[in-house]
Amino acid sequence: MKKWKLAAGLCASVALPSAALATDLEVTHWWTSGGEAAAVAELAKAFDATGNHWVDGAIAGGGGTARPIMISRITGGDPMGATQFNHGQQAQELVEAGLMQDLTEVAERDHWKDIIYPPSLLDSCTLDGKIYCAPVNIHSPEWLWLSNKAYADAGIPVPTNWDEFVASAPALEAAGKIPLALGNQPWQSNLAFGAITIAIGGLDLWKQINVEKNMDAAAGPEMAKVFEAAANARKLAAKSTVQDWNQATNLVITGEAGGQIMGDWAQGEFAVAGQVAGKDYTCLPGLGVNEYISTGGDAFYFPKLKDPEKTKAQLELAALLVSKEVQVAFNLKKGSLPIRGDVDLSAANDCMKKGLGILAKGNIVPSGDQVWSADVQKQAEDLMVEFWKSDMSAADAQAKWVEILKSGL
Amino acid sequence: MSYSIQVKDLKLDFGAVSVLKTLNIDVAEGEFIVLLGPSGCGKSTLLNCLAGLLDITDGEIWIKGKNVTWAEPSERGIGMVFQSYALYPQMTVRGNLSFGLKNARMPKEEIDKRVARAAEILQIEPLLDRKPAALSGGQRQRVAIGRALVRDVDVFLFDEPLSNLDAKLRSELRVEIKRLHSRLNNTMVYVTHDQIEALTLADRIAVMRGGIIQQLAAPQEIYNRPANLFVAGFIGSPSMNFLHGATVDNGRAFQFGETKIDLSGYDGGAVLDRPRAILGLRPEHLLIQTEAEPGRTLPAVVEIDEPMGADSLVWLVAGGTQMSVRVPVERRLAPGTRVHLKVDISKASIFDTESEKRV
Amino acid sequence: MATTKRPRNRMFRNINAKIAAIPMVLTTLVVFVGGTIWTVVYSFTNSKLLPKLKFVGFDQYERLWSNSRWLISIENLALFGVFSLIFTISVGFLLAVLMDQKIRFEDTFRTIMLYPFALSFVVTGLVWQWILNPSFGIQSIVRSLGWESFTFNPLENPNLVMYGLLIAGLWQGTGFVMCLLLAGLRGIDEDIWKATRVDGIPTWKTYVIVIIPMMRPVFITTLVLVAAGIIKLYDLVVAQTSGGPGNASQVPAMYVYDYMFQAQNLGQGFAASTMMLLSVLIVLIPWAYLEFGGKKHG
Amino acid sequence: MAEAVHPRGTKPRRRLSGRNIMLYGTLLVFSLYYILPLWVMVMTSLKGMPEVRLGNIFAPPVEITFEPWVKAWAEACTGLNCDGLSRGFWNSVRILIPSVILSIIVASVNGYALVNWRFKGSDVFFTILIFGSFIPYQVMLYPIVILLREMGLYGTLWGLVVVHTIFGMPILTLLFRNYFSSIPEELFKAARVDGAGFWGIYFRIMLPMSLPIFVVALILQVTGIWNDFLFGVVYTKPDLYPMTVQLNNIVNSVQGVKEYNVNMAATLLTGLVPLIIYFVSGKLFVRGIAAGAVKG
Repeated sequence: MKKWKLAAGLCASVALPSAALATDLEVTHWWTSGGEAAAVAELAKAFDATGNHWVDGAIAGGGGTARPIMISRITGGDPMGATQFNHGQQAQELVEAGLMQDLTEVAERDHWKDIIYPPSLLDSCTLDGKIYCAPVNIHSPEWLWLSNKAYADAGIPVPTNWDEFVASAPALEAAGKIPLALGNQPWQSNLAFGAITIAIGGLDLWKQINVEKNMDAAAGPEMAKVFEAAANARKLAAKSTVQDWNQATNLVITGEAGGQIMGDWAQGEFAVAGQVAGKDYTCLPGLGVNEYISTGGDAFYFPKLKDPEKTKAQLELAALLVSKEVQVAFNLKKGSLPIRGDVDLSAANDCMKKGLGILAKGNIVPSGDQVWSADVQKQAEDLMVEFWKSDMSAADAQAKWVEILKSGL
Repeated sequence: MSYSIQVKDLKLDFGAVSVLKTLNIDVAEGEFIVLLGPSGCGKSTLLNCLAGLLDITDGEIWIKGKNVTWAEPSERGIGMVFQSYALYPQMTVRGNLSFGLKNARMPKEEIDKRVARAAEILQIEPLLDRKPAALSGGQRQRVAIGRALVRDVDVFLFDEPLSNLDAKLRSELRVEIKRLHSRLNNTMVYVTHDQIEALTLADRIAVMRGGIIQQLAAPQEIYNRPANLFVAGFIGSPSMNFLHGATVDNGRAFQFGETKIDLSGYDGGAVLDRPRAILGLRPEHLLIQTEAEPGRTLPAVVEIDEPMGADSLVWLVAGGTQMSVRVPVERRLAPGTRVHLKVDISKASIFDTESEKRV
Repeated sequence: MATTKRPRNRMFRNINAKIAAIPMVLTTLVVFVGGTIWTVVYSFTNSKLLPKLKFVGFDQYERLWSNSRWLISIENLALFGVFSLIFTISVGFLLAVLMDQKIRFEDTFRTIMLYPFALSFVVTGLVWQWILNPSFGIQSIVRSLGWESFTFNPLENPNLVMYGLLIAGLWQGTGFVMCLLLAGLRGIDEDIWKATRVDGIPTWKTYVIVIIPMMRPVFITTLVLVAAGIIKLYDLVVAQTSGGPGNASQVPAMYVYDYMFQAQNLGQGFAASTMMLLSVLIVLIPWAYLEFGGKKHG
Repeated sequence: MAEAVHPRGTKPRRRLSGRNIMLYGTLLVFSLYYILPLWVMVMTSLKGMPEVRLGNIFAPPVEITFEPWVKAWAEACTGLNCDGLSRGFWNSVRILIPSVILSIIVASVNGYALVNWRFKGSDVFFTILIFGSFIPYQVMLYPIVILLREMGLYGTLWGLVVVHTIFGMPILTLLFRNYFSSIPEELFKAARVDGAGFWGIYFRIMLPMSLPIFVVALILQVTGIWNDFLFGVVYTKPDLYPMTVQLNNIVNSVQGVKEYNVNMAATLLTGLVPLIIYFVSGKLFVRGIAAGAVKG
């Protein structure tokens, strides 16, 4: 057995990380698509410039794959230096369990309360008056992305709202196009449904259901209309069989599909493909009907670490993420909106400017991540994916949907 | 008297099943004991207990005056030979012979000396550097015996060592083992189901059934005065003839159907009158004759005769019971011949039907 | 040397054997038994992201069994399991019999059949996703050959998707089963074949009546291996269909994983795991009873 | 055992009998089914993206390019790291070697103890172990996190080695137990009479007789551990991530169009180690299986 021990010792010594001069901070996230990776590079560049070192821990496959790994690492007692979560209820229990670094000190020093806009972003990071995460961007899912090429091929004008889009579908189909691109991943169906809810149902209905948790409204006739619209939309997406969201976006980029309901991160893909907003593609926030956007987004959480050097680096990174320069550089690449209203985004493209405009007007609603638990969201996703890919009736879907919302009350 | 092996109240249970039931055996030094019985009787199990390969449930085992009940097999001063030879296939014959000695950290010269001596005794010197796969069955078993031999122990345990060999080799090795015993004069415990081996080799035979020793005695004693019906039926080929009847006339006669057989001269205890009794007669203790002798013969009809080379077996029916009689090979009897069987009552056994014990 | 020494002696008898068994004992007790009990206990709580002992009775189970995705998952697994068992074992056996006919190039054939087993389910799922993709896989090839109406898109048809998974699963696993069964066939005494030939029993009948019953131990090992793989079915589905289209190819392991980690509802995930373990036990206990309880070893 | 590997069926009489046509025909059809995906993978990995998009996936490349292989090995990105699979390869090796060695040692000792040194309740433990092989890994993910945390092994190479050993144990122990029980018990008894102890018998008698089953265990473990993604990613950290994590990242992080040729090359590269082991030791595998699985 002695030999094995020796071999084991050798292996273990090889596995020891080499000591570095700068403080290494491992950052885990699930940003791996083209635009996303470019945006992360900006964060890393800025962090490395402070003399520390960004150790990239990208995990592909989206939040569903990455989150269990992150949570396991944190609860397993081997946390990373910083990690992405969607802000909202996702990390709440980790904070409650005392596993997360308190950022209040940095936040007060840098006056996060005054600069972060809309304030709801910071609220999501706050628990018992203390701040535990640094928001980095705002993502709004309620966008309709249209391919100008597809409409040119079909010989009809690019629609300006959801109703026109629905009306244009037969012409697109006649031209051999898929009217609506939709990936198979469950969250995409849910996202599309959310966007249709705001567009068709309107802000009041949305707030009644999601904020005030009015279950009568959820079961009511207005919501039934939303379900009918979604049922209609699923016919338009019937021929779309791709898996990932960016493959669906790619269908729009190449003009094979008319449009896609997707978050604003989709424009990162358009940008990587060298397309120009307004010329090659058109974006309609709130599906062009109700110009409201929800303000979910990503935030970074910092698990408690034993090494004080690392803690110092964590706080530096937190401050850096909220800083003006990083916000500009990151969000331009990512295609998302910055978390502060005081930055200059003159370099932003058409679509981003539309988003900024809506944000400035205050036409915002909290995101699903902020109002419902992950459990409710997952159940809703399961329902939506079933609804979008089967012939479940709108009424059935609505009834089930109400049941799911009730489980989260 | 000093005993080589003493088994005191040995019990062995496998879960709820009692495999060996309170056994007691004392083996004298230099004695050759054969454990004999049908398969499943516990004979091999008992041997494994003696070797320390099975942990017993209760009782004690003493070897050479030491309590070895919980000693390791190698500490008991025993050597063991197995049915399937159990030679280590990856080692040469020499390796096989010296493996145990090496484990005992014996000096090399001593090992070599012992291996050489064992090889000489068993005449396997030319095979020493071969692997077991290159040996014949007989050679393998010699090596297996050699492995016990080199240990220079006083007690040899044999677990059906000859059953994997063909008939010719079996009788050769049987003689060899006997020669070995007379040369080394150590204690041997030998398990077999073959009664010829038992009868030829043993100083004493322990006949076992159902985890119980039925009879422990010298071969002749077992053959002539079997303790019970089982031993009587198990020993001897062909089996003893059993006549079911009754003892009458204050135990002076055996009533079998219409025939009455006089029991005077019976070698045993008081016969008494028993409404149900069995008269056991070995095939060689019957004589076929043409005339009847009242009280000495019983009538029978020849069914078939089987010449077997040295002698001949005649199968007959007497009073509805099939019987066999050993006769000289020249004596041929046509089927259907009516004859009379003369009984040698001094060599017969009478069993009580209820207790199955010999009277 | 009195009998009083016995108990202590017994404790330390074969001490090395007992030390050597420690990893196994610990694994079974701590990981498999302990982990299972832990899972069952927490399935009665409303644990969300972190396990918490706040009991809610059978709530999680009620919800589980009224969840359509869970019901679909169970149905899918049953379908996949039954077909997978039937086909891996029957195809595996057929191939093993063919391989056992003193064929030429046996090594080549065996390598071809066995190599997929070296590849992970992730890889298997990806490759078959691609081959079955109607826009450039088999369907498009057949269409380009002139058969325009040819349709073969199992992964996009909710009614066929499980069979699409089955094709990939069989591709990966039958080679291994073939090897197991081939080994079993070759472990059968040549005399049996001679005996049946003398008796004039046709070959196919010999296989059915004599050989297969004699191969019971191999079939049991195979069954254990294949069934264990089926219950765990996860990677293949994730890689090949992600449970789609819709929920048409969901399986229980995915439900467990999704609810434990994505939905952050550990209680629900544990309840689903418990049901999976329970179904395993229901299948295995009678078998274990027959295998270990019925007859004595040694 | 060695003699158990020869074919048993009737000898083919004529080369082109109906029976042979059926026999080889069936085998060829099945071979096609098995070989097709490998063909597709290799061909695609040798094509450029334009050709992939246009062409027939079954057609050989018009113009062979090794670009996808280079890219998969050294250039493909996940997040910020654009060093392809090369990064994970050595990690995989580092995980593989101790995991395979430890899991095989533990399982073989288990099997040996279960056959030759049965103790009270050993059958119970074995039965539980077999149940264990049916437990989906996802179910055990969380308890194992807690376990490793308490052992202080979380996030370390040795933590992962322990996990692989635990989950390899049921099947391997089953195989070793079956194999060792096919070795005559008398051999073990003889060795005990010869004074060899637990380890003496294991190393001197059992091990030298067990090459075939060790080959089977080796193949199964190399394949399983090399292909593992879930444990590697959950129980270690990025500087220890195995190759499969990179594979997942390359395959799942789509940057615009899916680069199928790179994906296929990456897939083949990742599968190379187990594939080579299969090609090299396939014959021993069947022999070992014959010895380890046949006896119940």
